[in-house]
Amino acid sequence: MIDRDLAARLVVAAHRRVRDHREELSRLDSVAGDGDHGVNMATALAEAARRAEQGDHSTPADVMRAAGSAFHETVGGAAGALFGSFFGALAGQLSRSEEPDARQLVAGLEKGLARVARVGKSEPGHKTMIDALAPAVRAARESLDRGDDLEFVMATAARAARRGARATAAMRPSAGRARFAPDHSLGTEDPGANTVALVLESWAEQLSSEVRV
Amino acid sequence: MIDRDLAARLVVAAHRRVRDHREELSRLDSVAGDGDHGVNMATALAEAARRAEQGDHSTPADVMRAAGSAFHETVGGAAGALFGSFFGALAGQLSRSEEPDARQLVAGLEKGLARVARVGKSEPGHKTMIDALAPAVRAARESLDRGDDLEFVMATAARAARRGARATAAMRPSAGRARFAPDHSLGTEDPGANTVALVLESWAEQLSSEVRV
Amino acid sequence: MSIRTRRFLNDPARAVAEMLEGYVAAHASIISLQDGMVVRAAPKAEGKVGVVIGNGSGHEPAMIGWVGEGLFDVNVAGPIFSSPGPAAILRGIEAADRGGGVLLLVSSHAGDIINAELAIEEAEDEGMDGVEMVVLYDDVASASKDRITERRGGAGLFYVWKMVGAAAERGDSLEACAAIARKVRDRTRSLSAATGTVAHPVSGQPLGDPDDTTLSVGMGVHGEPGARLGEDVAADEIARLMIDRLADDADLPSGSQVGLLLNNAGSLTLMELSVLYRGARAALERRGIEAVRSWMGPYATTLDMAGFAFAICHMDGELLDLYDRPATGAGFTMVGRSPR
Amino acid sequence: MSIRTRRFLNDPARAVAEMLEGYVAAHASIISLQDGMVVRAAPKAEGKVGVVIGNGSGHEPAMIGWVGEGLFDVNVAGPIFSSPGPAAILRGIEAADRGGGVLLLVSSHAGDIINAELAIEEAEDEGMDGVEMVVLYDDVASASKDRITERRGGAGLFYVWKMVGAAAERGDSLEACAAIARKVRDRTRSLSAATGTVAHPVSGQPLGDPDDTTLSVGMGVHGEPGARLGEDVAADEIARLMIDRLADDADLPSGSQVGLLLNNAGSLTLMELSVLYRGARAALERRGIEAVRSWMGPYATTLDMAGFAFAICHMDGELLDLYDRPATGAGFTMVGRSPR
Ligand SMILES: Nc1ncnc2c1ncn2[C@@H]1O[C@H](COP(=O)(O)OP(=O)(O)O)[C@@H](O)[C@H]1O
Ligand SMILES: Nc1ncnc2c1ncn2[C@@H]1O[C@H](COP(=O)(O)OP(=O)(O)O)[C@@H](O)[C@H]1O
Ligand SMILES: [Mg+2]
Ligand SMILES: [Mg+2]
Ligand SMILES: [Mg+2]
Ligand SMILES: [Mg+2]
Repeated sequence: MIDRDLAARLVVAAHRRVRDHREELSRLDSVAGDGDHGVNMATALAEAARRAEQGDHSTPADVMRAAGSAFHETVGGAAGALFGSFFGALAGQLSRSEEPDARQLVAGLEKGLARVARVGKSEPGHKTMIDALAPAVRAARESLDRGDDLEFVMATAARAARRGARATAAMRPSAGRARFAPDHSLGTEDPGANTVALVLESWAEQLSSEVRV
Repeated sequence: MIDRDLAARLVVAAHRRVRDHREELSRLDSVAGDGDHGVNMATALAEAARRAEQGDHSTPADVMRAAGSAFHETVGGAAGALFGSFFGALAGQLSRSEEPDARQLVAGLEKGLARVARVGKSEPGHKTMIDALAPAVRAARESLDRGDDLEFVMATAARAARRGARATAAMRPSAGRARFAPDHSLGTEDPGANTVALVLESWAEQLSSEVRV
Repeated sequence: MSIRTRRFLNDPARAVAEMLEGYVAAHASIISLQDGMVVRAAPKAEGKVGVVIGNGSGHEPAMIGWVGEGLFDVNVAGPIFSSPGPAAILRGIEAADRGGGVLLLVSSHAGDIINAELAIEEAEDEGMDGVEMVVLYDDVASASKDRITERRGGAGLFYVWKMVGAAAERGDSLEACAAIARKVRDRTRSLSAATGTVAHPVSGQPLGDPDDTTLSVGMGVHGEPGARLGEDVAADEIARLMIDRLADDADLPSGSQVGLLLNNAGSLTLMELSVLYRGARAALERRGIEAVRSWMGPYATTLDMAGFAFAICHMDGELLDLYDRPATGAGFTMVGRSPR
Repeated sequence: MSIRTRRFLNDPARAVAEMLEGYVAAHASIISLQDGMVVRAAPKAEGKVGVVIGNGSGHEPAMIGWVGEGLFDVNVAGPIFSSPGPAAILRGIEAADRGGGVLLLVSSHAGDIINAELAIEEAEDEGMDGVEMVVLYDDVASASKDRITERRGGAGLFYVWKMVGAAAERGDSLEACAAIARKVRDRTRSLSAATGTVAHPVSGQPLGDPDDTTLSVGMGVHGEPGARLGEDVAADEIARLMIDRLADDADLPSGSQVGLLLNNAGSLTLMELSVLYRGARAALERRGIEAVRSWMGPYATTLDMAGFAFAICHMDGELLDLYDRPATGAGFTMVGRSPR
């Protein structure tokens, strides 16, 4: 079960993780982009975590919706809009049940992926966050269908996201700023895909630590 | 005797010498000034040499007057004006005789020094070209009064100019741009004083080579 | 060569907010701050089309300097190099609404487009009508001509800003303003060049390789890398190469009249700009193209990038009229109208 | 940090000449070239005082951008960082002569003064009367107040240029124009700051130590070194420190009205300028001094120096009137008149 407080802890965990990798994310973005991805993501997630911790939300959907708004209100940029839309779509799905479980979460991830692809008009292989998010969502669905629990589903998703992010190094970009200098980013992973991996990894770890406690 | 052609050769020799030390003169000027002294002097002397070599002057005074104009017409800056005035005053003195000799030349150097001091409103010890020119002119006068010949007089003047230029390293500037940052130039010789030394050295060498031939 | 990381700021994270305060204070007769946005000190007359742009910061005077009579009504400045989010753009649209509809001009960059689209969706959800957006591009280096809509926005878009601003001020309808935006866009081309790079003021991250002093042509407005040219190319040659590429791409016949923009991306000296401008004029003349209007200076900067862009806008009577209409912006001035 | 040596030029030795050609071509409705000098496209009316300045190049838009109606009649641009010689200045004086006398404004630097004096001697030798020169200074860092006439000229002199230009255009006599020059000079103070240095385009020589990134206060306009401040001083603190020094030196009582100029020495971003401006306004307010007019941007640059200068001019009714009179220069614009 994902309650309001767990949702808040997930947002806080995502913020910590991304903040700790801020420099690395900006550096990845500087190779063929404009060097701000780490700053953008850390700024938005700091605000998302602040709102999550204030705790005046009554449902996990509210927490995720507030996180989405934090992205849309604080940073902008391509990834700001897309992550904001991702959290917004996730929240929409979670709001369909009082106490969402792994099933709702996976459905929410699917909604999030679909929203990102629609808003960003991008597909797998374009060297974007989609290349981490799509395999992660697919892996989560398969894990869920195999009957795995929330913790295991998320761990599976996180591993797939990380593999997906790594695989972007070999891609030539066809979306985002990087596409204008496709050769420059060969050999370098996509920053947005890395953020996806970091967020899902932080969620997997948070869930596993909760189980252990 | 200094005839028209010798005067021209002196101007050409001065140009070659200064041109070969252009970078060093600019570097000296960059420590507390604006880094252009070598460029200024080489540019003006290139034009002076061009005019001298054209050879449509009938007297040595004409050659030196043309050199002064070259300074005034091509570069400006503090040193451009002062060297221009120096050559102008020298020319004025030389024009008093048909075939000027060491006596006229030394009187011309004295006139030049006086003009530079008047125009620049500067005195010995201010860390300027005066600190090479004044001792050089004094040494030339003493040498002449001892009965030395033109070649010897000029060699004496050149040595005194060089000693004067070296001594500027220990001075704090109170004229020119450098005076606004007096400590910065401590330990560095004054660029204009160096140009004076280079010019007189080139003249001494030119005269000695002429005698040898 | 290397780059400057020591900047004259207080807390870099507050730099954009403090910049807006300072800039507006210095130009209070033209602009003021409203809810974090730069708006005209004297709003446009009721019933006219409001013109809005949201963009990342770090490109000043773009676009904070182009808010005013005959230009933008509202500029929403985002973080450095990042488009503002949909919430802020929506506020900008609301602030610019004088009852005649609102035109959102968007320079084609993934973030700018996505955020603008989301903002317009939200505006529709709130029941606002008459909000249009036009996506603009001009940079010939960013995609081939057969995929022209995939090109990104560059310094040439100042022609669009100026002419749409003039049309809206004159009282043209939303539809007419949008049509002018598209027309100017389609007649404008730009190309940039730079040497070295800049550092992001907040992340401190240099964009690209800070030790690379090769001249690149076709950089993005955020310092995204371009193609390399040799080390020691003369200004005249660079100018000719770039102008030829622009004129070829625009299929400009001999006898065409163009506006010529030479944009300073940051730290170029006016000496270099003037020498490059001279080279560009010669290159245009060689093709029989006449530069009837010129702009030279910092329009869209990339912090203190040592670079520049050329843009040409193929003029006609309608565009010249719009170009020449008066306008007032803190960073905009109509001097040197005709280069003749 | 290091400096940019790769410049977008052709032959550096021809850079000044080519710059003049390009700049004038881009602004042909305002200025033209005559005998290597920048002159007004439309000469001043007969009988009025001609205003001339000769200065080294590398400071653009100073002064090529300040030739035009209500500003200078003639600018004689010398080599980079070097005043033109007396012959060129004399030609400038002759070109500016409209029968009402000629005022030569001289920024106090050894070379500028010496060459101007020689030019005036030559003008006298040629039988010209009515040629006056006023030597101007404003830089508080260059000499103590009891030796104020030994100070050098800085960015504050733009107040003199503007107001004398307006007086001459209005038809004031040579004597009256010279009196205004002295009055504005005596009410103006400036102070500069920079980090790093620049390289001379022709000699390639960096001025001072290129690896020194310490902030210096009190640099000369040619990059002559100043006094060092700490490494990491916030913009607000730098602005306060500098404004206090200026206001103290000028003995400005609370309630004074000033013009505030924030000059970009080259490659500062408008973001930094705006943040510094904000700090300066706060510092003035703390002393009860009101900035009634503001200029912010590149006035006198030092190539691409990463630095700036503050200047304040103590206004009164007469000066405000002259300041507000219209003027047209390719690098001058009257926007944002009042910061209120
Ligand atoms: N159209 C798109 N679809 C999906 N993801 C995108 C798209 N454009 C950009 N991205 C993602 O955004 C990341 C860059 O984000 P960021 O640097 O924060 O924004 P910006 O590019 O506006 O500076 C890229 O690494 C990529 O993963
Ligand atoms: N008032 C002066 N009197 C004598 N010599 C001076 C004076 N001012 C400057 N100089 C000389 O000029 C030299 C600098 O010349 P230069 O660099 O060519 O001119 P600028 O200072 O105008 O750039 C100094 O080294 C000094 O010798
Ligand atoms: Mg980015
Ligand atoms: Mg010098
Ligand atoms: Mg960005
Ligand atoms: Mg000089």
